[in-house]
Amino acid sequence: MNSKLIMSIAVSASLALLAAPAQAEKVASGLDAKTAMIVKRDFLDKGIAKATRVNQDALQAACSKYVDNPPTKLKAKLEAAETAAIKWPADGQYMGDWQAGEKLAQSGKGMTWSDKAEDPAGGNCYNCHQLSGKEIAYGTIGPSLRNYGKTRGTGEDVQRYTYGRIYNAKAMNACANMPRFGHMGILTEAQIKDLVALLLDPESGVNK
Amino acid sequence: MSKEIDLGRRRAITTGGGMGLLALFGGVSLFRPGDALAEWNKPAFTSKAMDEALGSLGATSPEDNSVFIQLTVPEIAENGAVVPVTVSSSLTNVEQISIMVDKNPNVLAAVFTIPQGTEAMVTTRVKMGKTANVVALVKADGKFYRTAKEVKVTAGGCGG
Amino acid sequence: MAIFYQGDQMKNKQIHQAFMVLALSMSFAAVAAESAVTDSERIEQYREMISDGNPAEFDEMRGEELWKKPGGPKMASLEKCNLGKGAGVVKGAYAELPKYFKDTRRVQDLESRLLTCMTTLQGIPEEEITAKPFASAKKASDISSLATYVVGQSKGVKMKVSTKHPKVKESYEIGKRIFNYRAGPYDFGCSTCHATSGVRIRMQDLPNMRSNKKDAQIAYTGWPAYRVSQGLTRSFQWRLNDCFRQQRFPEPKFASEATIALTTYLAVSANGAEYVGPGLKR
Amino acid sequence: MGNPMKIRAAVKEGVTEVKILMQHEMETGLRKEADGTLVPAWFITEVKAQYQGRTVLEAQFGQSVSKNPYLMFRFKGGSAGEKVTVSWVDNKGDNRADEATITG
Repeated sequence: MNSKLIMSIAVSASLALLAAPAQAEKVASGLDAKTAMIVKRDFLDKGIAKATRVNQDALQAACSKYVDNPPTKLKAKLEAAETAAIKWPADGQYMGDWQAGEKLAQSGKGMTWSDKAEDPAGGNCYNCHQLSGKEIAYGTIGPSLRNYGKTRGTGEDVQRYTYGRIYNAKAMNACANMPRFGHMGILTEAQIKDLVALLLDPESGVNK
Repeated sequence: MSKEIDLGRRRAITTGGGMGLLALFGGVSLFRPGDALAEWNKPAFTSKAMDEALGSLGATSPEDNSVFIQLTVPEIAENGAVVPVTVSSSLTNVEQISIMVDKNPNVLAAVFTIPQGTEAMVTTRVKMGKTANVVALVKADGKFYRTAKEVKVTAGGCGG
Repeated sequence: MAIFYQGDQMKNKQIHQAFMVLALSMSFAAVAAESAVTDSERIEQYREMISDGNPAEFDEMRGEELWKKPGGPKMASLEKCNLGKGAGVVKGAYAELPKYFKDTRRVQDLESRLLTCMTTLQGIPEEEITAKPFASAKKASDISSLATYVVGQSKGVKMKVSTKHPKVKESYEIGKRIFNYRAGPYDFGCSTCHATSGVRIRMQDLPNMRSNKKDAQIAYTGWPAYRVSQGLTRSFQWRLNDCFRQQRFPEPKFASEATIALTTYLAVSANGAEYVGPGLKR
Repeated sequence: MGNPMKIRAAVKEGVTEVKILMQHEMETGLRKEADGTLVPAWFITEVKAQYQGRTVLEAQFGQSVSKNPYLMFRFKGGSAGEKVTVSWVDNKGDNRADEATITG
């Protein structure tokens, strides 16, 4: 075998090595584009759920593209943007009525195409979290929040942190499963305060 | 079968009309006038409270007995629309098995007549509006026995 | 968003659990046993108790009649419908769907293929079928009952959906992307609930369909299913439709490319498992 | 006439086990439509199972029995090839009768 041939094999091999990932990436981005086209075409308005809901914001797009694991830098950038957008209560109060909070936590309703615009949205909390000891039908997608206030205390820093976490869970973890209840207008400021109270009030079932 | 019950059955047929039609269309019915069941126990099935239902079944003070009655129900029901219930009894001469749900709007769900030669065991499925006690009532040798078990009816799915 | 509940067919585990419960409650450690039975196990026990006598069988009967009876403007039956294994072959057809069909030049799932047959063989206008493709308490759905019949004919057949055809491969890849597609006011995607093992929503265990083969198999092969909470037999297209409703998405068009792609992704993930539907669910 | 039932009857060691699944809405009369109107009560009131002209089970149902009622029971006797007949009537006077062959 002459050296020229060896050389050319080596060159083509290294080219192939270079080309393979580039090609794969091209295919992948082609599929991403095709998926976006299909989703935009095949999802239609129904009731209050308009077709435009499939249009992603920067955060949704990044979490989808990177399958909930975006590069560190991008993740930090997304979290910073979400944090900056949190609207804190003007009155500086974070706690509402824990009993109203319990009711909200129980409800999984709101914003589906079978709900009406005027139907109040629930907090969906028990779908994913353990809260009051009395409710045995709780989900485990999120961490248990049993004794949340008891273990963390009820200081203003904890209140503020909790408010922010419910308002926009993505400010702390860009691709968290939890919806951005305040940011997306799912719950009102007063409702979020009720949920903060549910978690922190010593009288709440969460801490009993 | 008493004449009175027979008459009741005939009345139901004349007023209902459905069965007459069926006969015309050639439907096979086991519910021929001369061959009727005991009449549907309306007072018992429309009872709103346990005592009332027991009274209507002629079982005012049944003996609590979980040894001779086996009541099998799930501890938790994922959905109240279908709650499986099995009642069996080791008592001799079991004539009747009834199933009740203490917090349902109509507490009595079903009454089974067990003829000679049929095992004292039935399985069926009942609806439960919320967490409540399922009560099994067994009549053997003319005497009533009862046992109860709680079934927790939970919120299922995402509730949306 | 309890979309797919884990199967009712975990008999061995059941028996084992029942034995454990029995053994423990008979022992002197009866008090300790109380807490040894988890709520998830109690739910499994409930499912086992209702697994006998599935009303989906009535929908299978209805579907079979519809399949064999001449209907539509052309007064034709569906007995010449090609579900991928040749005209009229129903046995085992569902276990190989979705598939690429030459006549329509696209990948089709069972319901979109039934739609093709109903429109071409029977002459029923497509809009007439797609206007209300799902059963309701008031009105049964023909296409849905037909689907129940067809899937029942794959009972006991191993799932083998081939991705050899480039179009099926592409459909799978797009389906995977739709599975991970997060959008809407809640930022939900299928993956929000179905990409982690061992979690539940309320009391319902959620199968991880992204990376747990067994979960994906149990979930897929249990649908279509009779839902006791609704008293209706639900098709796979309905299953996806209601997922998207709870994801707060707009409505996916019936038998659209998006729903077929997602079905391809999920069906391929279930390959190798025996099809056991139609199932019986909460 | 009501919709057909599914009946399975199997004999084992001299005892026949019968499983019945009926098709019926079993409306309680308490459920409301979306527009608030009450859905009238409509449910099976009586069920009867017979083997060789002999009644092997009688049942009376109230509104609390689940939609598409299910029943399971056992009686002594029966052999493969013989028939078990089941019939029901509902509160509107509709009825249905079906039979099944006992399997071994």
